[in-house]
Amino acid sequence: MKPQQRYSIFSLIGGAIGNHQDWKQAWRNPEPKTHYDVLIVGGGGHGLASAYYLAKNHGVRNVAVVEKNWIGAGNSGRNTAVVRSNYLRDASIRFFDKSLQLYEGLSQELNYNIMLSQRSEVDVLLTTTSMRNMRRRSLNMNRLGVEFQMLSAAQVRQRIPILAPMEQCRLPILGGSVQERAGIARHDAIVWGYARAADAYGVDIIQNAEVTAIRRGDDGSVSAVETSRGLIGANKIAIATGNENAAMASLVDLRLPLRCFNLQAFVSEPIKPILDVVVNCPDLGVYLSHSDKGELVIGGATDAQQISFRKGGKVYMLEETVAGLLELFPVFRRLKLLRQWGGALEFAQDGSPIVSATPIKGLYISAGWWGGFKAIPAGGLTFAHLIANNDPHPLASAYGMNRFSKLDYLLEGGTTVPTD
Amino acid sequence: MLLIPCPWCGNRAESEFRCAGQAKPPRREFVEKSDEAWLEYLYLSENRRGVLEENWCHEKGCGEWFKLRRHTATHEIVDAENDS
Amino acid sequence: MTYEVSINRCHQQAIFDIRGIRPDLDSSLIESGMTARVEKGKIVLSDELEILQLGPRRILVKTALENEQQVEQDFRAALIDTRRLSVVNVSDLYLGVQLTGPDALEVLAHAVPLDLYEFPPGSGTSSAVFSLTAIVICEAMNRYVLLVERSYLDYVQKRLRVCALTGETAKWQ
Amino acid sequence: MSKFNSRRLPSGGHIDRNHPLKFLFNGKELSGYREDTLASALMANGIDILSRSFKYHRPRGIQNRGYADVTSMVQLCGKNESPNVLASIQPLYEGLSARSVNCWPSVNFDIGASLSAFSSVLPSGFYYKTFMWPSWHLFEPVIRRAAGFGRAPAKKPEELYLSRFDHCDILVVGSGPAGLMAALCAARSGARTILVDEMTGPGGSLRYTDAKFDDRPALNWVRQVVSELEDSAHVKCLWNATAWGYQEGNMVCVTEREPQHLDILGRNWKIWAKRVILATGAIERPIVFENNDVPGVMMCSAVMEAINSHAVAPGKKALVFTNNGSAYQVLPYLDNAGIELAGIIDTRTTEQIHRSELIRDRSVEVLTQSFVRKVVANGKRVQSAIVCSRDNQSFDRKIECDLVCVSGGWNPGVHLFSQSRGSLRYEDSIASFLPDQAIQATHCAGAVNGTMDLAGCLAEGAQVSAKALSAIGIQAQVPAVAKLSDSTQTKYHIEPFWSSTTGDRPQKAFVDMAGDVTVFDLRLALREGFGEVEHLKRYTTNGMGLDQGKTANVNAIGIIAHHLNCHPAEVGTTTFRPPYTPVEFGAIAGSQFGEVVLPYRHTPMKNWHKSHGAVMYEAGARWQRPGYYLKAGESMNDAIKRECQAVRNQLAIYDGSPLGKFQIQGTDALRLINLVYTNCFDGLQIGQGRYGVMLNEEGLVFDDGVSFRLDDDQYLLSCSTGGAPAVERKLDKFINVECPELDVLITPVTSQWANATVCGPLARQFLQTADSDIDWSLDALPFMHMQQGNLAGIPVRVFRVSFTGELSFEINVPSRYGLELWEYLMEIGQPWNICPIGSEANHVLRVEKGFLSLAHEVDGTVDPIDLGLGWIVNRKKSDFIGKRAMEIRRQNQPERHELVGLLPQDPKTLIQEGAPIASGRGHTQSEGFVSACVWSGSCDRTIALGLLSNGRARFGETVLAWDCGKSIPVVVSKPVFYDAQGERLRM
Ligand SMILES: Cc1cc2nc3c(=O)[nH]c(=O)nc-3n(C[C@H](O)[C@H](O)[C@H](O)COP(=O)(O)OP(=O)(O)OC[C@H]3O[C@@H](n4cnc5c(N)ncnc54)[C@H](O)[C@@H]3O)c2cc1C
Ligand SMILES: NC(=O)c1ccc[n+]([C@@H]2O[C@H](COP(=O)([O-])OP(=O)(O)OC[C@H]3O[C@@H](n4cnc5c(N)ncnc54)[C@H](O)[C@@H]3O)[C@@H](O)[C@H]2O)c1
Ligand SMILES: Cc1cc2nc3c(=O)[nH]c(=O)nc-3n(C[C@H](O)[C@H](O)[C@H](O)COP(=O)(O)O)c2cc1C
Ligand SMILES: [Zn+2]
Repeated sequence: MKPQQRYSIFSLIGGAIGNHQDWKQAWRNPEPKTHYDVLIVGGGGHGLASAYYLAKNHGVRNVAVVEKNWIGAGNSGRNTAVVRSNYLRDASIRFFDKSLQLYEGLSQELNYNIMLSQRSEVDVLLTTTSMRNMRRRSLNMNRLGVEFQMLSAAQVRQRIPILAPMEQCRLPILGGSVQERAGIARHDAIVWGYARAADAYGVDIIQNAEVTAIRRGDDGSVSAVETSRGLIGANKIAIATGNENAAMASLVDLRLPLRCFNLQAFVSEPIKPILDVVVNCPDLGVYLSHSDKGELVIGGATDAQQISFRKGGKVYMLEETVAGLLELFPVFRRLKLLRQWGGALEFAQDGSPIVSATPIKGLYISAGWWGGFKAIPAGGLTFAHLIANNDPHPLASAYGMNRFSKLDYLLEGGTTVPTD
Repeated sequence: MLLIPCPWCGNRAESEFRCAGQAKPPRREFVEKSDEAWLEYLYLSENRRGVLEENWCHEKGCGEWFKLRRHTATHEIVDAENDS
Repeated sequence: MTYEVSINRCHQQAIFDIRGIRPDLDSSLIESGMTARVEKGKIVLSDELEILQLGPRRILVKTALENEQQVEQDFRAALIDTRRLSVVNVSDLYLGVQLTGPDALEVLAHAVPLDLYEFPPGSGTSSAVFSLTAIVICEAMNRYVLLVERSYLDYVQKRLRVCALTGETAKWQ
Repeated sequence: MSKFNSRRLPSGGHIDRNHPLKFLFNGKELSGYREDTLASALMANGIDILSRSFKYHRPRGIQNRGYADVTSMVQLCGKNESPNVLASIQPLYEGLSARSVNCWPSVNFDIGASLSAFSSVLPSGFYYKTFMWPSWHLFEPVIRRAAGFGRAPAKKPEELYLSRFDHCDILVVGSGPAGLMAALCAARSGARTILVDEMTGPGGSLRYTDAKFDDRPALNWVRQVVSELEDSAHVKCLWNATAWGYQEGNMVCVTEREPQHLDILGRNWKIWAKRVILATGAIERPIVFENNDVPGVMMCSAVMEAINSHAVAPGKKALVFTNNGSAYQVLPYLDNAGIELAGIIDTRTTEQIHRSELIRDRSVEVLTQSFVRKVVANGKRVQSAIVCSRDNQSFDRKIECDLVCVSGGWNPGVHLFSQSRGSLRYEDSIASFLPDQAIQATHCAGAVNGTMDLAGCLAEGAQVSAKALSAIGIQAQVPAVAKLSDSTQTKYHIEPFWSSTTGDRPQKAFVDMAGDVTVFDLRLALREGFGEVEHLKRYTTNGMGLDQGKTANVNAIGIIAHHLNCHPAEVGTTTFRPPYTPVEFGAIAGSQFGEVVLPYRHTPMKNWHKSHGAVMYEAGARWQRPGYYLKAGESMNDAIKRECQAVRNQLAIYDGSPLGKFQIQGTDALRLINLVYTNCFDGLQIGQGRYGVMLNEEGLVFDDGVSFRLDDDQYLLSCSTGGAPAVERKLDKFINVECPELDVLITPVTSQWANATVCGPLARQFLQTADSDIDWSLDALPFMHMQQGNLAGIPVRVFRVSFTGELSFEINVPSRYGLELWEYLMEIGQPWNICPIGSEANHVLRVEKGFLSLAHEVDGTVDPIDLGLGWIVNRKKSDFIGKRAMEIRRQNQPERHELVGLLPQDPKTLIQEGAPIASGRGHTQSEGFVSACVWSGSCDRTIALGLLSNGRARFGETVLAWDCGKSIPVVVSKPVFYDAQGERLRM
């Protein structure tokens, strides 16, 4: 099935002639049915993509995505939209690069312009430690045929001419690294594009319905969810609730090594193009890109001190990130902050995600997506595969939840999540 | 930035403190337990909206350790107590 | 216009970091006759010593550098029998930077989150100075001393001078 | 008369006519007066168009007051270059230079405006529907260039920003009548009070109205109150200071722009208040109609300000269009400015209109139940308005005018209240949102609270302040409220009327001027299913522009409610987030800039190193340490080679001061050390030391170092430089939380000690020539032992520890003697050719020995057995940190990556650190990685270390390292290339 209405320049012109009166709803707003084959909890990117691939790849179309607010209200609607695949471990590289490949064809596939801008991400490196880390990543990625190169300090400056001059730096730029295929995409468009495409396959997107309980049948397998819009039955239930996964799992007494920390982001006032690449500086804890709309979109380090579910930010974290920003770009001192917000990021103990079946029959979970915007296509693809076949997709086989009891970690960040 | 009630110093800026995770019974109580219980001690901690009891230290101030009860969604502090 | 304040390094002093398990600290202080001389958050002068209780389990004693050895010996005699007390000579760990002048308080407010209006002369506490741990002492009206870890001294002093608008620009050499 | 100041009124206003100022706009020299804003000066000069709009490049001018006047944005040029500055808040100064934004080649003739021709294919969200084929990358650059307004400055400003803390009892935000009364009450009651206002001076709405208190201009009263406040020692007043973030902990961030008495660009105040009183007033909002963005359409309050404060007549013939009573206040101002009144268009019925004296005595025509359908412009400015009646929509009437004074009602400034997590409610009687339940210690007074009359604002300010004071136990001294002279105020009485157009056709009827969002766009989004207010915002970008919807959002909510046939309360607001108005990044960072952006740490020998050619490295935990010392004509590699040779063959010295150190004392000191290290420290003699590896509780290597026993119950534990802060925290938590039963005290003493490490085969002979009472002989001071004594009159502790594999003496002295010791050793070492070395040489030497480097081999996945340190893991010990986890992991993972030596087949090949080792077709099978690779002078070849799957069983095997497309054969060996027996370090 395809969307009833194709989007294109011609349809826009056509629309203009008719004063744009004929545009259809991007997705329906149906009443929940009493029963679905698969019910996905959470209308973020991962939930919606999973629904789409279930319908498209596995022919499972009696599917509902149940969302407590509006779709995209979670982290998918508040992230800095960086997509890249420069990871260290083999399993992560393969998974995230698949995701990037899917992104590359996504506008066409969904018939929705997700505005993927592969403008490259340049890491500006100021310490030998981060040089060493990035070099190791780059060498390992190249072995797997995924492009990610080291840069000299001069090459970094050439790509980012407005960087602080050498003599003004507290920490001089030692070099950098670049992934040419990395970039940004429009965060909302991913959510809306998958929603529209899933809807066209008949997937029901049910908003303003919070799942409050998971019911189980006599054999222990899942049977239904209780929501603020009533009871909805399902053969299989898939949890993809962004930063509420621990709470959802606890509804069926499942405890997972997940923790939520605050991450904030902010945008500057809109200005004319000044930065053509995504810049990331791990040593100063800041990264940024210049959006197509004109604002600089800036993110910082996670505040991994306190467990937090707030969507605001702590002012001392803002100060640190801004100080880092200005250290790289002193010319931005007079530029103004326009809006600041935050989100709760969910981390699993080893920093890698969980895409896993559970000890409860019919219950699946996709969790720990702290940097998971870039992972939405592959996350959806592999989660759908798992739900449909009850068998992990080869690309996500390292993400099973039973790895924790064996302490068989897939460590990405270099260390485990701080335990204090 | 919060003002945190240190049991010894009174209200002081959050930036002087360190939050060191969920309050759990002392380590020795788990040493003899099963692997499963040990792993739980190791990596499971409560991760929910609501009031959690945590270990906090007035790290840059008097150095005291105390338990703080804090709401994870509003960051509101319910109370702080020193158990020594 | 700039702030009216001068920011200078202090002469090194002898400093002892006394730590104890709480009841032990209290009782050994009693034994040594020092209890009467500690007061929470206040610098108490006693003979040659300036005594500052930083926390329930931590006391800092300062004195002129020339008394260093004498005081160290006295401490050993008075306190060391109780083994559950630790007296460490940290005279080289902390260096002082002093802010004096009518705007000292205003400049210091750029560095520490304390309510300096509730911090009269004679007060002392450990706090965050530009996010680093340091001991803040109000010696007199318009005079503050920060005891900072020696290795950070240049940094703290420089940054205070930037805040005091002494014309020092933040340029990296 | 020239056009110069053509609209300036001959008298009146608060401008200082004795101080004319020259300024530049788009390169043209103009003049104004002190106390003008850039906006008023431009208006006075007859300039209508300030900028071009975001999407359609429509000409825009002054519409509103202060921060709500988003269409007045310009680029400030010159020394203080700054983008998107609102002319309405920019004080005029001599030499100011500004340019229009978002236009080319000029604001009056803008090519981009031709985009309007295509506007029918550019409805909201159009970009989601097109530009997909063949690729977005083809279209993106064009879109990007069109987006954005001003330009980021090309140069960094030299002046500083500062950031500071403060505390107070009462913080009052807003210095209008309500805020001034609140502050006065707090001040008189002796409370520590801070009053802030974003405008350049106090008064709020009293600054532009002609209200009279006790028959004298209200501004006199304002001045009197403020001088009382400023004279009180416990009160601070900050002008030009925006409270932009209401944070948790009742902390409010306030940014003061260019504080007058200091030479800085701005200062951010982080103020903790026991109580916050928000007296932020209200913002006048427009009514939406076709072409409502054309220059000449202005809010009534903006017209009043222009006339009353700045003595500018913003037009010649005015039409008033309103849905509420406040608009009628503009009438006497128009009279004063000699502006002809073309008529009053009121959407309300005759009964609803309060016939105050303001209209009673006029001959002017009031068209009730009518609205402005659209205005017609002569390209650049309003020419006439098309007016029609609400009951008879076909009745159209054209009214000539060059100024339309609009009032769509007032939006209380609830931003900060909402940021503080307080809830809002929709109040029908004012057709807007009001503060409801406060969560933090917050109070509201005045227009922000929906109190729209001046007398009410004054009274409420004092009352609310009294309430706030009593909540913190301060007895309030409530000041008397001044008597208002004949109130020229009208009854607010609003009847909601949001928009003249339904948005069925793509008219240019703007809801959000900042983002060019029209009613049509909102309707389209609704049609496409984006009915949730947050979806609507994101799809249309309504409220996402420079003013964050200050004037747009409530209108948008009203329009949506109207079309969804529901109550605005059901639509709800989007989330208010900081900042209230844009804040300069510089102010947020404050003094964290340049050299002092991050703390740095120096050893006492820093200056010596620098003056001897040291290239300083960041060595972890912010320490600066020599990486190597360059001599004239040397390359870095030469220097490293020379330094290595000195250690291996002669005599070298390095500054080891930053190494982490902790003094541990207590009856359980040994127990603690036995718990934190994997090996057993029992039986250590006083003066003896032992190497240990520390794991985290996950069983993975965390740090390493040597601990010495100083006394019965006293140990000195050392750890890596970079790891020291983490080790300190770990130990502190461990003894206080995890094992509170331990009777032990820890004092971190890193900076207490400076350390000069003398190493090399000649080290002992050399030190024996020093003036010292230390017995340097092997018997007296064997490996892993220490001695105390004096050297050159300095008290020292000497430790026999070696990280280079060579005979080595770590000489520790109290830091005050560090430089003295160093210089002494250098002096007596001169005949010995003593060579100072840095961390690079240390790295080479440790690789030769296969010693562990946390930065290289330890990537958070290895345990000590992997590193060949199995001998250090005491399996008999019942417990140590990480033991349990290590065992569980090993049970599940028999095959692990193990530390090995690697010798490239070609002895000259250097492999990059981090290169993977792989086998299988296409190198897909990962087997480990090269952790370090150096040129070893001692071996006269390159050598490497690495972690290799099952490595220790594979000595002698050749494996392939993958380095940038080349696969490099390397031979696996034991991870030690020099003095395998360790004889030299034990000498
Ligand atoms: C500030 C910030 C910046 C980020 N930057 C990046 C980046 O640059 N690149 C990147 O790759 N990643 C980034 N991330 C991470 C990324 O946003 C997330 O990993 C990703 O969006 C997760 O998608 P999701 O679908 O799992 O979760 P979400 O998008 O959070 O979706 C979960 C949904 O579940 C709903 N829900 C929760 N509980 C219930 C319930 N009981 N019943 C029904 N529905 C429920 C929620 O309302 C929500 O809509 C960032 C995150 C933040 C906060
Ligand atoms: N007649 C009417 O219908 C009507 C309608 C609305 C307002 N008013 C009049 O407006 C006045 C309201 O008095 P008031 O004291 O409540 O408000 P005000 O508008 O007089 O003063 C508010 C002040 O707060 C400042 N401010 C707002 N937000 C700020 C922030 N975040 N940081 C710093 N400063 C900030 C504003 O710049 C302004 O100076 C009364 O005189 C009232 O009569 C009348
Ligand atoms: C990539 C990106 C760009 C954004 N650009 C803007 C912007 O230009 N203007 C704006 O007001 N908000 C912008 N936002 C922030 C959103 O308005 C909003 O704050 C964020 O999505 C979080 O939602 P919330 O504030 O409603 O909780 C942007 C957000 C993202 C993720
Ligand atoms: Zn305290």
